[in-house]
Amino acid sequence: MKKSILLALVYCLSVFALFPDNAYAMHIAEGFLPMKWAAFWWIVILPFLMAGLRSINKTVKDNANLKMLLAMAGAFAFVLSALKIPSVTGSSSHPTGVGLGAILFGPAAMSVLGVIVLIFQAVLLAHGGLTTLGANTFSMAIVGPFVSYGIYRGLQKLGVSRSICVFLATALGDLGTYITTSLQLAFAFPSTQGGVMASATKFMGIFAVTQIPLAVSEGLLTVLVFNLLTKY
Amino acid sequence: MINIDQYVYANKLLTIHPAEKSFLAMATMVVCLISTSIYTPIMALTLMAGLIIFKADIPAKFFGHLMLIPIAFLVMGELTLAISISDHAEGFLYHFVVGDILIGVTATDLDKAVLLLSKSLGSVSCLYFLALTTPMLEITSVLRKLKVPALFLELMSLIYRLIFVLLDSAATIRTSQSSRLGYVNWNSSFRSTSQLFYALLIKSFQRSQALATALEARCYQGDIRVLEKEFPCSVRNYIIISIIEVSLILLNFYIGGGKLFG
Amino acid sequence: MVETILEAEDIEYTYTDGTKALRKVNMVVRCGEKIAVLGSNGAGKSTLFLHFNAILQPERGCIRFHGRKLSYKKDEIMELRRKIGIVFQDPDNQLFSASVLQEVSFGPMNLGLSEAEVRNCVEKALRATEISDLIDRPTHILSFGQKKRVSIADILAMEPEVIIFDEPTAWLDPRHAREFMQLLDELSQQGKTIIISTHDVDLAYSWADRIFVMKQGQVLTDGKPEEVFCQQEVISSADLNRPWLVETHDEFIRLGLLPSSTCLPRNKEELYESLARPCYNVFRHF
Amino acid sequence: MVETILEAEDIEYTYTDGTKALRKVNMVVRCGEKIAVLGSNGAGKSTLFLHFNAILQPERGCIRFHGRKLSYKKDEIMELRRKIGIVFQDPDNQLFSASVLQEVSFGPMNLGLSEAEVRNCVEKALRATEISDLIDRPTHILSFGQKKRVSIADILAMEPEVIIFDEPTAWLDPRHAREFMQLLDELSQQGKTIIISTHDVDLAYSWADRIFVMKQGQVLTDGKPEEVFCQQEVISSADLNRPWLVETHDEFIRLGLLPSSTCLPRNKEELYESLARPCYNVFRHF
Repeated sequence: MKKSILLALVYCLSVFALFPDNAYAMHIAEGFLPMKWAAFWWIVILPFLMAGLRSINKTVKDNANLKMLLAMAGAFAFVLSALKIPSVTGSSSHPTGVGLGAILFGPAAMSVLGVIVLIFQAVLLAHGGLTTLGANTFSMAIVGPFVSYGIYRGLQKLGVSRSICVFLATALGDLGTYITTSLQLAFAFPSTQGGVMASATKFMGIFAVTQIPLAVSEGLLTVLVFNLLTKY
Repeated sequence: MINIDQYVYANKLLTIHPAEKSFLAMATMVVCLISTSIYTPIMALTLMAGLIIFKADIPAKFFGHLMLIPIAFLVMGELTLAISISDHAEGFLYHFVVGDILIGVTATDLDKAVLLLSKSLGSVSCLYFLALTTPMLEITSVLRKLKVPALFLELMSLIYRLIFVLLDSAATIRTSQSSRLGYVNWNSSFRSTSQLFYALLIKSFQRSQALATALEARCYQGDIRVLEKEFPCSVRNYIIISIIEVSLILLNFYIGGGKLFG
Repeated sequence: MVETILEAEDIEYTYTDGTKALRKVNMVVRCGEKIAVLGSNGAGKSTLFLHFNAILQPERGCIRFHGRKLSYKKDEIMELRRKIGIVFQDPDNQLFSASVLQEVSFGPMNLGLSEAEVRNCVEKALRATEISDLIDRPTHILSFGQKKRVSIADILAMEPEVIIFDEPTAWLDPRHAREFMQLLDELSQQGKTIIISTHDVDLAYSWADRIFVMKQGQVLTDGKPEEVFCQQEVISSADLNRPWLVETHDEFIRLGLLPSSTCLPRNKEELYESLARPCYNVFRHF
Repeated sequence: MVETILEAEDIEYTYTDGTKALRKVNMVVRCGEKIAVLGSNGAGKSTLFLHFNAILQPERGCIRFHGRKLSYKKDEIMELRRKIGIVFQDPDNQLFSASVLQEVSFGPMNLGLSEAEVRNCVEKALRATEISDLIDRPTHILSFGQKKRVSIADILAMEPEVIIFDEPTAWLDPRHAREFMQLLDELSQQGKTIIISTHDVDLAYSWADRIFVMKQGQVLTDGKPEEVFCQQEVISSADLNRPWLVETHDEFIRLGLLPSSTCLPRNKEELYESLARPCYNVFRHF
């Protein structure tokens, strides 16, 4: 047992040493998904995109203000993800901006803005990819925002204090994204022994090291930003 | 932050039609994905590296640096795929024992992992070819030809412009914070970062209002319609690209598997 | 008498936060004039300009264009915005597009011209601002001075009759400011009516045909530069200085170096010339 | 001889995009001096300032503070940033906090002072900049002039020895610019060393003890204002104008209104006084 704890420890340390940009590690790299799964996730996100575009189209018709505001929100999300945040583990990582965006702009708009941001991350920052865009969009721009938004609204109705609402919405949104990514990988690469579930456990275990601290940091940070926003 | 954008406007393939470059990148990417042999993706990687370094004149060092970026994800993903846990040693190529379970690799898993690694690196090089030779704006013009909805493309080009405005703001705010000792320890970093986000958000909002006013002042009527740059179209290039793709596919068929461990 | 092109009549405007930005502002702009609107930050200059372009609608009072009172119907607004262009203060708040070609073509495209005509307009505007070589550049890698020029080309491409510049020389260094003023003179010679807002009194004094002084949403005075800057109390109550030419000139009169009847000089050459006139230059004969 | 407080020795710096921003820049700043760095946009002024604050590290050459060469160790950087404050050009980009109190307390908080001490620093800084009444206001609704003052209070609150102002009067209207210059003089009287960058030659000429002229990352010349502005070719090659005081003075000598031996005047009062001296003022006796 001691040996396995030691092993886990060595693994954790090596992950921190090797991957300073650990939030980006959640973007499935270009070419990593087999053709059929890449295509599958593209097809899954299309209806969300269509619905998102339709809802945006309705609101921005003849209103330059709203269109600019949406574009600014997209740019903001990108810039946020390009900045480093201090992580609770002492190192630093990149926020996803999913929670903040979803609470401020709603999950429908985030799905469209999310795809655009992910395209830019692939083309400008070399994170993620085009064939894996469908899968990444599903986890980061659909599941993440819907989880965040749902939790935020749900907890608010229950009368939970705003700080806790924001913290849980952001942190669980991040965790939702990370679990989805692990499942996507597990579906594409089921273990020879144990199948999808075994594979999913492996992926979740391995990503947990970077993603749980990030979720906590981003949650705390978003609470601070929200406090400033509501105070002034 | 690594900025690919900094290189794209100086690359020597800037004058080639964006549709031709996109076709080459995407077709090669698909060939990599469907390939069953490691040689096809390796050929694709070599081809793309050659085009990027020698034709587009991107510094080899920068390209090398870019190729390292997905390594973080790939190593984690590959390890997870290659390593399996079992309670009996059967089928393992290498293994070691922790408590009463076995951790190790099987030959088939290892082969799968190596193939996946080559496919992924091959496709990544195609992505970089596109990103390093074709400015974002021209990629949108290709998407327009592919009938992507206009609203989506409008948002894309607005966001692209605004990203740089906001990055500028973020950089100046950060400098101002550091000059007042903003990032000296964990506590101050955390406080500084939250204030940076807040300030960016407020500024984004104000800027979006100002830009909207400027748009209206120039007869904005609901759509953003603009002229696009025109490129000479070359049939020859399409033929060359098609030949490349067909030979990559043939390579896959004739050389075949390339299993190293199985 | 030259035709009046643009007119603000008793306009009042209050922002949603309750700030009274304009109080009974009257302004008459004649065809081909060079007008400077002076006033400190927050005097209401920008708010007034947004009225001229129908971005804001006055609460009371009205705007007339070519003598016709604005009714704020859609067609009329489009016509007005085409004929009256505003170059905003900060180019980063005006340039929305990723490339110069796209940016400058936005206005003409909205006018419903054919692609060839739009391209023609864009090329002409870029030539006039001397940035034809930037046509394929992305906006974000331009220098501040270049962005400023693109923001002017934006407006020129729509071939407006009146061009309004909000604080055009702020942040420009002396050389770029000088080049910019040359561009303004060229535009004026082509018959455009030009309105600028500034707090650079020296610039306004030498350049403008007519000056309006604004303070807290009101026009304190207007008239020819010489007339306006004689009113020392008005100038200082608007938190402005007197141009150094005017001040030096007055000082010369006080010291007896110039007779008190001398006209105010419009530029430094005129000032030195008036001193050099034989009858006053006693030292020349020493 | 007054002690040297800050020194740049042969520093060179290239930005990641390949722009050579500084080429062998030398600059010596002595305790209590008022220094103006002149140059057009892109001359390297701001890049130099970021070196003085250890935000940037020179590729070659070194920075000395109180005679000690910087080693860029963490403690030393903290000490340096505390002692040398930079007020950035655009307050919109310097202010990032939600309220004035939070904004001004940012620096002192990072110094690890107790809450009472921080509050004390903040109140002193707000009093010095005359904005004590704004303490609880949110920053984004302030006027431009107020924001500028807050950005100065930001730095004063850390009680630095040297304060660097990047383009301090850009966008300020004449009254605010005047008030700002008064504030500078007060700070200087309290013993602070002050460095400003500007392209306003008139301001630099009347205010500074010493002037550096920069162009394309190099220092072209430095010296007392009178000395620097005599070098007409250097001034114009740096895309600057000559101050109107110098120009008028030279013109007077050319016209024979002043003997060529007259010292250059430092302000307009001196200029007028020199003209009013009895032996030259012939008209008084008419």
